[in-house]
This record gives sequence, structure tokens and C-alpha cells, in this order.
Amino acid sequence: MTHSAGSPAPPILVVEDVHKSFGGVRAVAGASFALQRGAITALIGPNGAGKTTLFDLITGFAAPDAGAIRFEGKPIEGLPPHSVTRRGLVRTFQLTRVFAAMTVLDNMMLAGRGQPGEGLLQLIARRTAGQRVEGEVRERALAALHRFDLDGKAGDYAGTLSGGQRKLLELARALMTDPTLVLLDEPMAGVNRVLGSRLLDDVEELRRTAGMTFLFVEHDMDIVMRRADHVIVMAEGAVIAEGSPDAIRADPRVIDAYLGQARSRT
Amino acid sequence: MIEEASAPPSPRWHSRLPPAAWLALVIIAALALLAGVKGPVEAGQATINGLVDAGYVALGAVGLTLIFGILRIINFAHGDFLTLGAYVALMIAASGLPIWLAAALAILVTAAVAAALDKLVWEPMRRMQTSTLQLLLAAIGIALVLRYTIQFFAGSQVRSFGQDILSAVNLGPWHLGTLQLVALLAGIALIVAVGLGLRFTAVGKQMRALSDNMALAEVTGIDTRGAIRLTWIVAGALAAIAGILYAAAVGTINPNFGSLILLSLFTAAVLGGIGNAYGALLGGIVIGLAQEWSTLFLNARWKPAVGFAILILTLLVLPRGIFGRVPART
Amino acid sequence: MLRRLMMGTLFATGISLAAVSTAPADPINLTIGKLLELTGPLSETGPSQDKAIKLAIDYANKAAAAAGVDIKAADVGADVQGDPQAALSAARALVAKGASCLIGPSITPESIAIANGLTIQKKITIWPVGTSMRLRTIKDEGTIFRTVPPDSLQALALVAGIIDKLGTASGKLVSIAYRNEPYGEGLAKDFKAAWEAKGGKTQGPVVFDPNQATFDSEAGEIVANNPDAYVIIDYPDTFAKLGASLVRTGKFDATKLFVPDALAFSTVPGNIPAQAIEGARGTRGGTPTDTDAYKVFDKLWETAGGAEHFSLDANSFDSTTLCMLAAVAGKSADPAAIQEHVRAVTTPGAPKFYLTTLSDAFKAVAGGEKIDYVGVAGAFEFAANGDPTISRFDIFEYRAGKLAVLKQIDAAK
Amino acid sequence: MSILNADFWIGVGVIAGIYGIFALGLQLNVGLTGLLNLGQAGFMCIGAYAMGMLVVDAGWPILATLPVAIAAAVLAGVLVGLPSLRLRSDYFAIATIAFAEIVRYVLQNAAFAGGNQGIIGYDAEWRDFAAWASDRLAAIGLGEQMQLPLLFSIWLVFALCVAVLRWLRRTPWGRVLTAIREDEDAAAALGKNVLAFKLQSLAIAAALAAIAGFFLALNVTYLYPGEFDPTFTFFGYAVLILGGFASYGGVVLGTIVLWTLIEGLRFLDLPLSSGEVGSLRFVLVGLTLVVLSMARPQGLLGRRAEMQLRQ
Repeated sequence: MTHSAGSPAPPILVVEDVHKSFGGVRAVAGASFALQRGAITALIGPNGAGKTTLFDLITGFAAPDAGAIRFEGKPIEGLPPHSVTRRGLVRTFQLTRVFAAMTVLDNMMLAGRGQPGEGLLQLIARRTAGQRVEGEVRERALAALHRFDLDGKAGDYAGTLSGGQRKLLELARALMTDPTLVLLDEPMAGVNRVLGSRLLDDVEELRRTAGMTFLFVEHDMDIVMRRADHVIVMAEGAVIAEGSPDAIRADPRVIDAYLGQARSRT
Repeated sequence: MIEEASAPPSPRWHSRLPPAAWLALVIIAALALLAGVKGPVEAGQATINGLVDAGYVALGAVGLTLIFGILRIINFAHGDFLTLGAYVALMIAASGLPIWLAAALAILVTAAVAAALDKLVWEPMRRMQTSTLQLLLAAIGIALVLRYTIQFFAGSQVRSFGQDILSAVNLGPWHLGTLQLVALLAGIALIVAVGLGLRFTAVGKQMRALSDNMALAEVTGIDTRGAIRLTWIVAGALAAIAGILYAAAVGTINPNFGSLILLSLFTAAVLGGIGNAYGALLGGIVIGLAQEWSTLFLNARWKPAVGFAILILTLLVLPRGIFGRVPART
Repeated sequence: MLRRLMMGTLFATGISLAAVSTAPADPINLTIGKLLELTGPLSETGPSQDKAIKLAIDYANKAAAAAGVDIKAADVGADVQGDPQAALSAARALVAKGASCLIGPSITPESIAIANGLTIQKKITIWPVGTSMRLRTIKDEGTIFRTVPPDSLQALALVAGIIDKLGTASGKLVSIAYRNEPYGEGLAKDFKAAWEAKGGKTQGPVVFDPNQATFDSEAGEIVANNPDAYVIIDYPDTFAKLGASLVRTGKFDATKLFVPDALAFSTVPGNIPAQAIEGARGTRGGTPTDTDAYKVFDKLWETAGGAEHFSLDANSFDSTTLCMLAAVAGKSADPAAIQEHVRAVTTPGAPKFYLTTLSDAFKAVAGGEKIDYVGVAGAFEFAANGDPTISRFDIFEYRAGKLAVLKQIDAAK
Repeated sequence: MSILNADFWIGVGVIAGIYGIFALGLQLNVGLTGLLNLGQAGFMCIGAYAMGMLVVDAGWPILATLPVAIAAAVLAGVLVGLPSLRLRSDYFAIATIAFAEIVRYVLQNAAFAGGNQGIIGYDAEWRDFAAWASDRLAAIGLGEQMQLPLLFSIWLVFALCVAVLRWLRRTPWGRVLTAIREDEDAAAALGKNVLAFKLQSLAIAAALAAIAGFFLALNVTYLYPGEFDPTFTFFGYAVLILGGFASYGGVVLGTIVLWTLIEGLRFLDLPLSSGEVGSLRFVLVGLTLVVLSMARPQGLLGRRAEMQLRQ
């Protein structure tokens, strides 16, 4: 079922029969899917479906009890988060995580990859290279901030930003790591519609210009239907359906899962 | 709560048997092994001595673990609350009142001091949303104030309740001091009472809610101030009881004694899993048994080091202590 | 008020006497520094040291006044906190307040920090109560005097004391235990070597941490194998706990127990269980005559109220007295003058004076005589390094809670 | 005025400097990396003992032992950090204190380092140097204060350490540490090897502790296990929190304020017994700590804005 899309290019990420329990609670139970390169895929499902846990498993914040995860054809399950990121797979968090007591610019510059200045020995041994890279990282960070309309805030503490601005900063910061695949956990939550749609415009543009792949978790069905090329539906830790937005909209299992959720909520 | 999961995944057996049952099995197996190697008399006596140790430590550790688990304060002053309880009881008893009445009054006084400190120090700091570190500094300061105020009035020389610490209960070839037995049983009873109180009473549930999420508890209409104040009162009373039992059963104390056993209390609390009343007891038992059993093989001079080594080894296997939860996530 | 009046009268009489008998010398205003363990791990020892030094100053001031010797000592105190850095700072504070000699501190690392960091350079005498031989590894240039016998001598005394009881060392098993500190470690090591050299056997040592809650396992090990004697090197506060544990084993026999000077008290402290110590024997630096001085000291102690006896308080008392005598001999409160004249008041072969004749001692010293002052804790004929040469030790026994001297021995033989 | 005694205040300056260097390591760990290291006294102990043993047992020149002492402490930092840095911060704190206590008990009970008797006699070369320096100082009228050479050396090294740490803080390396303090998961998600950076932070703190231990040994001239009990670490924390979170200047100010307070109170003259004055002194120290932690929660030089942002 994971290879039903039949695209000629190999998938950028493959998740195969992944399991994860916490103290007896099965958070992810046999999830499998594949992500097409250059696509924008939405991951949906009711609360408690295991979406965030799945993100954690993919990005190394938790190790699966069983199953395989392959990024660019290579297994990454159980790797620490920083190794996963260095391979080009970056994520954001459901609750935004900015470095509050650092400036917005420092938040951005931190994320730049390959900085000699981050090594104690290289600080001395490669002093000039370090200073050059630092300059370049600064340029890139400022350019990115400009792109996201945050350049006016560069010198402010990130903790002073509004919720929406934090979401933008988190995305901009993630992009500083030069990723090929970006996992966004509820990028729209707490963001006003105008800003939210700016953000998604940016995502679409990045996909178009830089060929990046995106997987995002979202609850707003309108946005999912309008923006996603492909939709994966999770319930109770497993993938219960996937396909184009239109196909998903009509899938009875999806409706069931959501109705069940709605019933339990009342 | 990603941070929660960055700990290594718990071993599989963890989810099948409750940790306490595992611990009991390990202890029984170890005891059988020791009895085989060293003879049942020696092994049994070391075990009894270990349980006595555990009794002393566990009761003190409960208050510590409550404060840490619920309020996130590393209360470096907790040991000095033990001292306070014991000294107030000593001073009241010196005025001629019967010892049980002196003890009861001392428990009230210590609880009142704990409540007053909450009002004067901790609550204002909570309102200012002070960081954990600043709370640590305040706790160090309070510890110094308590310890040396006691010393100012009572002097630094050793004191004693003058209870009969010589009488012993003999169980076949084994023996333990009568007062040690009383302290041990009282400790276990109180810990169980605290554990049940946390689980079944309304206030207990509120306290646990605070420990899970202070902000959420506040939103859901829990009287957080009242619950916090009560936490301090309970912790203060428990500390006083621990201090009095310790002073009576050990026989001799000076104003430093509470601060000197503070590290053992922390060790027991952490080993058991921070925030868990039974954990404090189990942590105390593990440390106590390990230390006393070690004397069967090593010189007693290594006892303190053995306790700390056991703590580190346990944390390597169970990063959250024996009862520490690896929380489920959605 | 009345007391002050009496003191004043005494003082006035002293001055008038001095004016009559000798040429008027400059009055000596001596400040004695007390290095006390007031806080920290040894804080239980502070109050008794403080009291001992104060009693000594009071008593000697009166004795000097009665003799018409114009010296007036006062005390200043500072907290050494059981920590060498703090001890050094405390000593500096005392010197800043004018102290000419320093009584204490309790542990050898503190003494060494103070000597190296301050007192050697300023030629100020210090009078520590620590017994470690490590103290003598530094070049103190004659500034450190000890009135407590060093470990090596006392170990020999303990051996002699046990042989006295058991008849022989040969084949006899002694169980050794000590509180985990330099004092116990040093003494236990010396004792073990001395006992085994006499053909005896030892077990242990059982080494215990003073801060633990239970001593039952340790007690069990001490009484294991039913030894012929136990040597327990401890302080009273820990022994109160360990003693109870020993009794609870049901196998402990206090008459087999031998203790060193740190557990020697004229009256056993109330918190040490009688069954743990009644009939026990011990050693301490001995006096060559009857212990009248100790009785006077004990009476002063009881009358004053306050802190109970603790280990080595008599030694601090004696050190203070010697310092005042040396100041009179040197006719000055100058630290260097005191240092130079310590030996003049502890000269072997010179006329002996005791606490009971302190007034006469002052008079003799003021007259330029050399004397041999014998203190409460014994005679102090200082060796070249400033340690007592005395090899005479009391062997005592606790009877009905009181210390009774059985005999005296010469530990060097 | 006896309180103006130069010897005394030079001595206080020596202690303040030693605690200052010690607390710089804590500041790096707690203030800049978010590591609650309660085992700093253990690292100091290892550094000091390495120096003492190399001089006394192996006859090394004292200065040559300093790099080895630092290396020993750094190695200990890595060995302790590798397993324990995976723990949650409060458990890490207790694990480090357990480590420091184990170090102390091993040195007390094992035979190789002198046990309770400790190590003595390693400072001859230093004393020669100090005497030489004192002679030079005598030329400008400062020859009487024998601790001046030690004071100058300590504060010179202290200043140097502050300068290096302040520079490091502004480098990309320091930026990563700050990010880890703020949110280590986010830092990991951005490709930073959190464990490696924490290890480096702990190792540098251990190195600073070793330097502090080196000077402590020179000051007290006698090394024994009791000197390195956890109280040392707690007073280090008092210095750190008093001075201000995440501020190296705060450490300098904090150590001066704390030790002026603690030692200055020795001149408190009250009509009380020695024991009462001794107690009162620490009651006042304690009260000051409580009041300061309430009145100035960010510390003397800490930034309140940063503190609030972190909530």
C-alpha cells in the first residue's frame, strides 16, 4: 500500500511498520507510509492518533520499539536528533520552541550548519574560516528574516515575539539548516489566518524553487484540502488511509475516525 | 514534553511487572544469596540493620520528595526542619511536659514554621515567578537561618532525649533496638498514610494535580494556594516526626544532624523516584540494605560511598528512579 | 556588681603589693585568641573549649593579681568552622584584634594552614589540640606547642594498659575500632603496630562514619569473635550512639573496653550509656603527683555552669595558663617574647608549681626564676619540636561514672 | 581599627578569588548551559589531589602539575558526564553530588592518597617563589603581607578565566550552549549535538574547579578529604546566584560580596558568648541570602528581562 503511488522517483522517506509504546500505552502501532520527493503531504488524525509521537520517532527524539524508518534510502531509526537533522531532515514543534532569551538573529544564526566556530579547537585553529562563515551565516540569516518580514525584530529577544511571529521564526530557523525534508507540527496553530496563509505560501514557494519536501500536521481541513498534494490519515497509532485530498474527503474510514473523535469529545 | 522521552527507552520488563515487585524479588534473592554465603545470622542481622537505616531515612525523605515533586523546590532546608522538630521537642520536654506532648507540640510548631515560611518567602517568590535556582539560594539561606537560630538558643553541644536506647528486641539470633523498631514501624505507617492520602483524599488529588501541571491546576479551579500551604504543613510535620524519632532512637543529636543526613534523604528520594511517597520508602530500603549488606564484605568505612554508588548505578538502569514514570504521550 | 567590686579590690591590692615588692614594671595587657569550632562538623567541641580557656584566664588573672603580678589577660574568639581556609581567616581576625597567642584549633589541617599562612611569620604561638604527627612535618620555627600527647606515645600507653589488665599481649586478640578521622586513624595505626610487636593479635579496624544513623553493623563487627579487649578511639558524641549499639548486641563487655584520652572525663557525660563504659579502662597524659589540680579544675568547671566536659578541655585550659606565664616571664604581651619564654616556665628540673599554687608560680616567674609548671592534664616538658616529652600516662578506670586513676606508667619503656 | 587589618582582607581576597574561579565553572554549567552541576567540589578535589600527589610522590615541579591536574579533572568530567548527562536535570544534579561524595570517600578510605592524613609538603617551591616575590614587593612597601603573591596570582588567573569565558560566550560555541540552556530539544532539532556540548561545558567547569583546587591547596598548605565536602559547592552556588544568572561579572561581584559578608561578620562585636556570635554570624548570612533572593531574584548583575523570558 505504501508504494501504490507508483512514482518513478524513489520516496524521500519511508516509514515501515513502526511501533512505539510508553508504559503500556501504544502510541504508534504499525504505522507505514512513504513520502514523495517534492510533495507537500498533510498528516491528519484525531487527537491521540500518534502524529506527534511519529514525528518524534522520525526525527530521533524517540526510538521505535520495532519497525524501520529510511530517509534517502538509509535507515535513520534510533539515530540521535542532531544526526537526523544533519542529513537534511528538520522539524518544528507543536508548541513553538524559540530560544526565548536569545535574540531573533541569534536564533537564526544558531541553526546555520557547518560552523567552525562551534568547535572549541576550531575556534582557534580555524579562526579566519570561522569568522568568514560567521559572516556568511549572518548574511543568510538576515536575508531569511527579511523574507519572513522579521528583519525589524532581529535584535529583539525571541521571547518577545507574538505567537504567529514565533511560528514564522521557527520555520525560518529550520530552513537555515538547509533541509531537503521539513516536518511541520501544526504550523497554523495559534497563527492568524493572514500570517498562516503567508507561511503556507512560503512553503509552496520553497517546494517550487528549492525542491523541498514537506510533511505537516494540521487540524484545519480547509487548509489541508487546499494546500496538500497528498494526505495521510492516522488513528490509534496506525495509518488508516492515504491518498489525494479529494479521495480522503470521501473515505468513510476517515469520517468514522473523526466522528468517533467528535463523539468522545462531547 | 519531548524532553520526557529523550531518556533511554525503558526495558521491556518494566511494563510487565510493577517495579516494587521486581525490587522485592531482587531483595529476597540477594538475601538468600547472602544467607548462603555469610550464614543466616549475619545476613539477617545486616538486613535488620539496613531496614532500621531505611526507616530513619525514608520518613525524612517523604517530605523532601513531596516538596520537590509538587513545588519543584530543591529544599536544602529540609534537613534543618528535622533538627527544628527535634530541638523544639527537646526544649518543651525540658520544661517538664511529658515527652509525647512535647513531641506533639513540636510537630505543630514545625508545621507552623513551614507554613509561615511559605507565606513569607515561597509565596512571594512564586508570585514573582522566580527561577528554580533562586529558590535554591533561598533554601540554602533558610537552612542557615534555621540551623544557626537553633544553635544560637540551644548551643552546639550534643543533646539527648534520654530515652532508653539500650533495650533491644530479640528475635531468635537477631536483635534490634526497641526504639529503632518503633521508629521503623511509625515511619512505614506514616508513609503508607501519606501515600493513601495523596491517592484518595480530595486534597491529595489536588496536590498531585499541582505536581503534574501547576498552571493547569490553577485554571481548573483548584485552590492552589491552599493546597501548596498544606503541602508545606504536611512536609513540616513529617520532618518534625522524622527528627524526633531519629533523635529519640539514635540517642544523641546536635544542631547539625539534620543537615548532615540531608544527602541521604535526597539519595533515597531520588532513588525511589522524585514525587513518590512509597518511592522514598523503597529508596531508603535499597540504600539501607546496600550499605549494611556491604559491611559483610567491606570495611564499614565504605558504607557512605556504597550508598552513593548504588544511587548512580540505579539511575543508569532506571533514569527516573524505581517508581519514576516514563510518561505516556499523545 | 559585688563580684566586680571584689575583683577591683583584688586588683588594687595586687597593684599596691607590686608597688611595694618589686620595681614597677609596665603592665602586661595580654589578649588570648580562641580558635573555636563553633560551627561545622566539630561544632560540639566548641563550647567546652571556649569555657576552658575563659576559666583559665579568669583563674590566672586572679592568681596573678593575688601575687601582685601586673598582667591582665582578655580573650577574643573566632570560629574555625572545621575548615582550614576558615581557620586561617579566623586566626587573622584574632591577630587583627590583638591576640598574642592562639589556643586551638582542633584539627591538624587547620593548625597547619594557620601556621604556614600566618603565625610562623608573625612568631605567634599556637596551641592546637590535634594529636596528629603530621603537624611536625612543617617547619614551625618553634611556634607550635602541644599540651596533648602525640599519637605515637599514647599508642604505647594503651598497649601497656591492656597488658596490665590481661597479663600479657601474647596471643591476645584486640578488636580495634575508630571514628573515621585523622586522630583515630593515626592512633589506631600506631596501636596496631605496637600491639602486634608484643605478640598480640588484632582484628578490624572497624572504621565508622560519625554522621550515620545506625552503628549496629559496626558494633556487631567489633564484638565478633569474642576478643580479649576492644580499643575504641572515639569522641563522646559518637560514642553515645556506638555505645548503645554495642550494648544492644548482647555480647559486649564494657570491662574489656580501652579508650584513649578523647574519651577521658572526670565524670562520664550523661548521654553515654553506663553499660557501655562502666568498668572500661583508658589512658591519658598523666600527672606526676596526685591530681589535686584536676579536682580544682573540675570544681571550677562545675561552678561555672554551661558546657559539659568534652575531650581535651583540660589541655586548652593548661595551654592558656602557660601562655600567660610565658608572657609574665617575657615581661611583655609581644608574641615573640611569649614564644621565647614558654620553655622558661616548663623547665625540667626547675621548681614545680601546680594549678593550686599558680599564684606562687606567677610570683616566681615575675621574679625571673625558671619554673616547671605542671598543668591539669600533666607536666609539659616540651621537646625540641614543641611536643610534650612526658611519657607518663594515667591508666584509669570508670567506676560509678567517675574516672579513677589506677596507676601510672611510663609509655616510653 | 582592627577591622581594617590588611592581612585579614588579603586573606579574604584569596578565599573570594578561589571561590570565584570555582563558581565560574558553575556559571558556565548552570547559567550558560542549563546543567545543574552539584559535583564541582569533586572535580576540585581531583585537581588538588593530582597536584599534591605529583609533587609529593613523583617529585614534579609544582607548575608542571597544573596541566595534569586540569587534565585529570577534565577526564573525570567526561567520565561522569557521559552516563549522567542523559538524565533529567534534577536527577543529573543528584548524580553529580553522589560522584563528588564518592571521590571524597575514596580519598578518605583508600590508602593511595594518604587517607585521612591527607597530603602535605607540596608547597615548598611555591613558598620559595612567594618569598622571592615578597622581597620584590618589599621594594614598594608591601613586603609584610606574605599572602600578597598568592592574592595576585589568584586574581590574575581569575581575571584571565573571566576574559576567556566572556569571549567564548560570544562565539558560535557559546551561542550553542545558550541555546541548549534555553531549549535543548530545539537545539538538537537544529542539528546540534547536545550531549557533546554539555560534555564540553562540564569538562571546562571541571578544569576551572581544578584550578581553584590548585590555589586552595596553596592557601591551606594541607590537602585532606574533609576539605572537599558538598558545602563548598553550595557556597559556590551562593556566589553564583548572588552575583547573577548567566553573568561572569556577577561571579566576580558575587564572590566579593559573599565573602566580605561572611568574613566581615567576624568583627561583629556583641555582648554575647563566642558560641552565640558564631551562630548569629551564619543566621545573618542566611537571612541575607533569603532577602537578596527575594528582593533581587535575578542576582546583582543578572538581567531581569532574560529571567522573565525564560519562564
